[in-house]
Amino acid sequence: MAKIINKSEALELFTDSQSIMIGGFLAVGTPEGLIELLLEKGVKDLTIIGNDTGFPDKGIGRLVVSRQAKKVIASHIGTNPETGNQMNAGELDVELVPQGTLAEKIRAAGAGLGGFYTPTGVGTVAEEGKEKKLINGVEYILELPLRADIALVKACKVDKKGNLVYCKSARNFNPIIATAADIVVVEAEEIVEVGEIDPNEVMTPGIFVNYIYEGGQR
Amino acid sequence: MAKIINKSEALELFTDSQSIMIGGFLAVGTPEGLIELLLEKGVKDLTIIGNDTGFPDKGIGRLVVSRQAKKVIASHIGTNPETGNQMNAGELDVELVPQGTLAEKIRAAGAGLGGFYTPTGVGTVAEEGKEKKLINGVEYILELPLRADIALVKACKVDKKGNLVYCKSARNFNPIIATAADIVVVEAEEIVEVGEIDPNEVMTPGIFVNYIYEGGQR
Amino acid sequence: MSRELIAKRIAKEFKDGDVVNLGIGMPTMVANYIPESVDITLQSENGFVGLGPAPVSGEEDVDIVNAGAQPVTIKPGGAFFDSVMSFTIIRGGHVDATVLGALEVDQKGNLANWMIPGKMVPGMGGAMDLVVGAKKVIVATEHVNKKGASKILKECKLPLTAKEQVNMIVTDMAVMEVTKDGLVLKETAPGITVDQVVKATEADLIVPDNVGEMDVK
Amino acid sequence: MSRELIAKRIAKEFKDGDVVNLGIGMPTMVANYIPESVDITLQSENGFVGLGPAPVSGEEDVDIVNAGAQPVTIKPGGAFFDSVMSFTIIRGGHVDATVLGALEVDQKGNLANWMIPGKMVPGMGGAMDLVVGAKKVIVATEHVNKKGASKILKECKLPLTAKEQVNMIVTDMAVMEVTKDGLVLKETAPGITVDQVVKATEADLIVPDNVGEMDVK
Repeated sequence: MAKIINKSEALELFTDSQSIMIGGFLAVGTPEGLIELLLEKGVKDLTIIGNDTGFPDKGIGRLVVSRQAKKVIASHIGTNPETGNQMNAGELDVELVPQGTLAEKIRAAGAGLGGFYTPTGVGTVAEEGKEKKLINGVEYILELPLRADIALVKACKVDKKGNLVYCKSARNFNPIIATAADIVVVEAEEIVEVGEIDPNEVMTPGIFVNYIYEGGQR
Repeated sequence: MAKIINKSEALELFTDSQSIMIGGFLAVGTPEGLIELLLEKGVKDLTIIGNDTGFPDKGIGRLVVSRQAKKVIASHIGTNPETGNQMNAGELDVELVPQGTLAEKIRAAGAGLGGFYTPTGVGTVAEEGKEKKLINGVEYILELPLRADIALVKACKVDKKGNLVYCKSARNFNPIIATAADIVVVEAEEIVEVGEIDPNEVMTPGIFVNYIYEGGQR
Repeated sequence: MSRELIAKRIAKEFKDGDVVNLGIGMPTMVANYIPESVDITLQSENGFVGLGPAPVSGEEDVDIVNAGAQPVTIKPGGAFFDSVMSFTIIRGGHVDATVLGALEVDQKGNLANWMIPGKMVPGMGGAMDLVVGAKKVIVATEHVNKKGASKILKECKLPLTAKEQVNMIVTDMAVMEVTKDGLVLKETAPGITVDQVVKATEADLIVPDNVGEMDVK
Repeated sequence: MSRELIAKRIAKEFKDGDVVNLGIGMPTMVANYIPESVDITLQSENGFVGLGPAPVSGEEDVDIVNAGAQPVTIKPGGAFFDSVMSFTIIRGGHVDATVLGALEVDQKGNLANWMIPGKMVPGMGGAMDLVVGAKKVIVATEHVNKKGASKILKECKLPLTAKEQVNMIVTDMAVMEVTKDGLVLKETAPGITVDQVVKATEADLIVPDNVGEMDVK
């Protein structure tokens, strides 16, 4: 059941060496308020999982610049030169995953699946070290589920039971990571009363959400 | 691009021996208008894929009673005694699939995946004839994607581009089958103009829909 | 009466905030006895959370039914979704407990509740996913069948719903827990002795020194 | 100028109703030249269909951007969705055509466009899924690189984006099609001869008797 927490309670959730999934696509739909808290607490050696590393001053990229990550799992790092620099200097471990595969790996974890076969990446470096299988004449790669200790989700609206509505293209990875972490924290532009979101329009049911960070409103 | 069709155009879509996915859960969210057309045209030897076989007088069950199916793939047939009778008499081939596996198999087809590993059914008859795999110490069954020639979808609202909104518990398998068939036909309670459905509230994007059957309104 | 007793006892198993899926039949009755102090969320595998009681006559909504196609309601704060999301919730470990009936259940935690070969083949529906996916699997069943034979067996003979997934068995005679060591008798029903339970049970029962009485108030 | 020419030619490849994903950069320009008589739907892998042109200054919505984080608009009849649905559309064969840039492309239809080892590793983003999933893969590229070397090779040397998935290559000099028999020269750009194309191409080019002229009106 979702619990509304303030800044000091939210700070308690972060520890060194956590694996953290963060929503957003090039910083659109990224919970910047929660990233602020991570910066403030200064936890180290994080494994950060997200679509990309945003920009040096926006989104996930800020945690790269602050050198709080020891590893990044993402599909794209090109918009944040700092990620590439740290990677080339051997200071940051970067695992690049095709975007659709990344989304599907996280979904598989959330859905209790052991893995799935995708045609994406066959014949490329993305297949290295992975099992392959021929199914009905087509070659596929076995991809395994990807979970995290904590997921930081950005919604545009949350009710006090944790039901979420995302807005426009800020939805992206947010509903997916909300299913695949031990602790799910939401930052929303608006916190509304139970009953204000039509059950038919909920995008992430509140049962997935552990905490609503009250510092997230626009 | 979705095209609105009348009864005679819709009748043209059906042929003997088709595999047909039909939305609904115990006849809730089942496109009864399209089932009427199947009954009227009398196409035979169908493979029908759906959550269940409804009731003798409601939902998918009517196509079992009319003996138009040679095979049914479903998770449950208990509410329609006729299905069991025909199965026991060797007149109907029934493949029972766990409900979550059925949904996931259809989704895998729609998402271009080669298959997935599920823990559901391990140690039961559901694993018979299937590959198993130990992943991180847990045993899983390999399940393959399931597609159909045609999907019959029930929505509560459709716009003229085919964007769909489902209502309440009538959603069930409808959005899933809409991704996994060569031809997708929708029957909706209401056909509205383009722009009347908020892009943020669309549940199935219109690009999945081929035809909107105009005889479906309540 | 014995069905009520089972439902009442199971209703005490949940804690505030739990997400619970109740099977069709006797398990559904459990909802009637949840203590007011405990706020649980009921999941319905046909596609929603926040299942509420049956509507008053005349207020049924044909699009709001439970997994048995019975008209129900949805509580404020509930949410509808499709079957893929429903089983993401179920298989993905987001359901804290499920309550299901049994044709047979055994001391290893095996459950058979979906078919009797040659007789009754309704299909597994969502049961195989629920039993594998829910964190806690509670079986609600009469202790013996209509012929007086134990339904709590050393080993299930009917086709299984899932292998070694049951955690707890609640009957009209007893509460039992499946442990690594075997099936442990935890509680007996009011007026039922340990001996009576042992005699009515085919499974090997581990009987600790202290066996409690089922709380069925 | 050559970029415009490529974009104009590719814009003629679509038919009414097509779902198309345009990569960042030159491929994005294709949208500007779609004939008015052809109604296509643009898909954006960050989560919507119905991508419209850039908004007028001052009307940007921070939550409506394309896959390159540029402000865009959504057309009436469009729809937003999450990344799983986005790649269900892409990987599941629901995109009719995709247009992508190339570092290298070869006569077997191999494409390399996501990294130069030791130099530039932006990541593959959604490209690997797009190239595998789209029904038709069109590569938009200059025919030769800045050093004058052919980008249309016998065999790609850089890490691949996908193996044997490219169907068509449109450059500032030519239109080529990847077939079972090899790479076929279909059209030359206005003012460019077949010989010039052959000389500028490292790949083995099959030259049919009739090579058309690129329609770039």
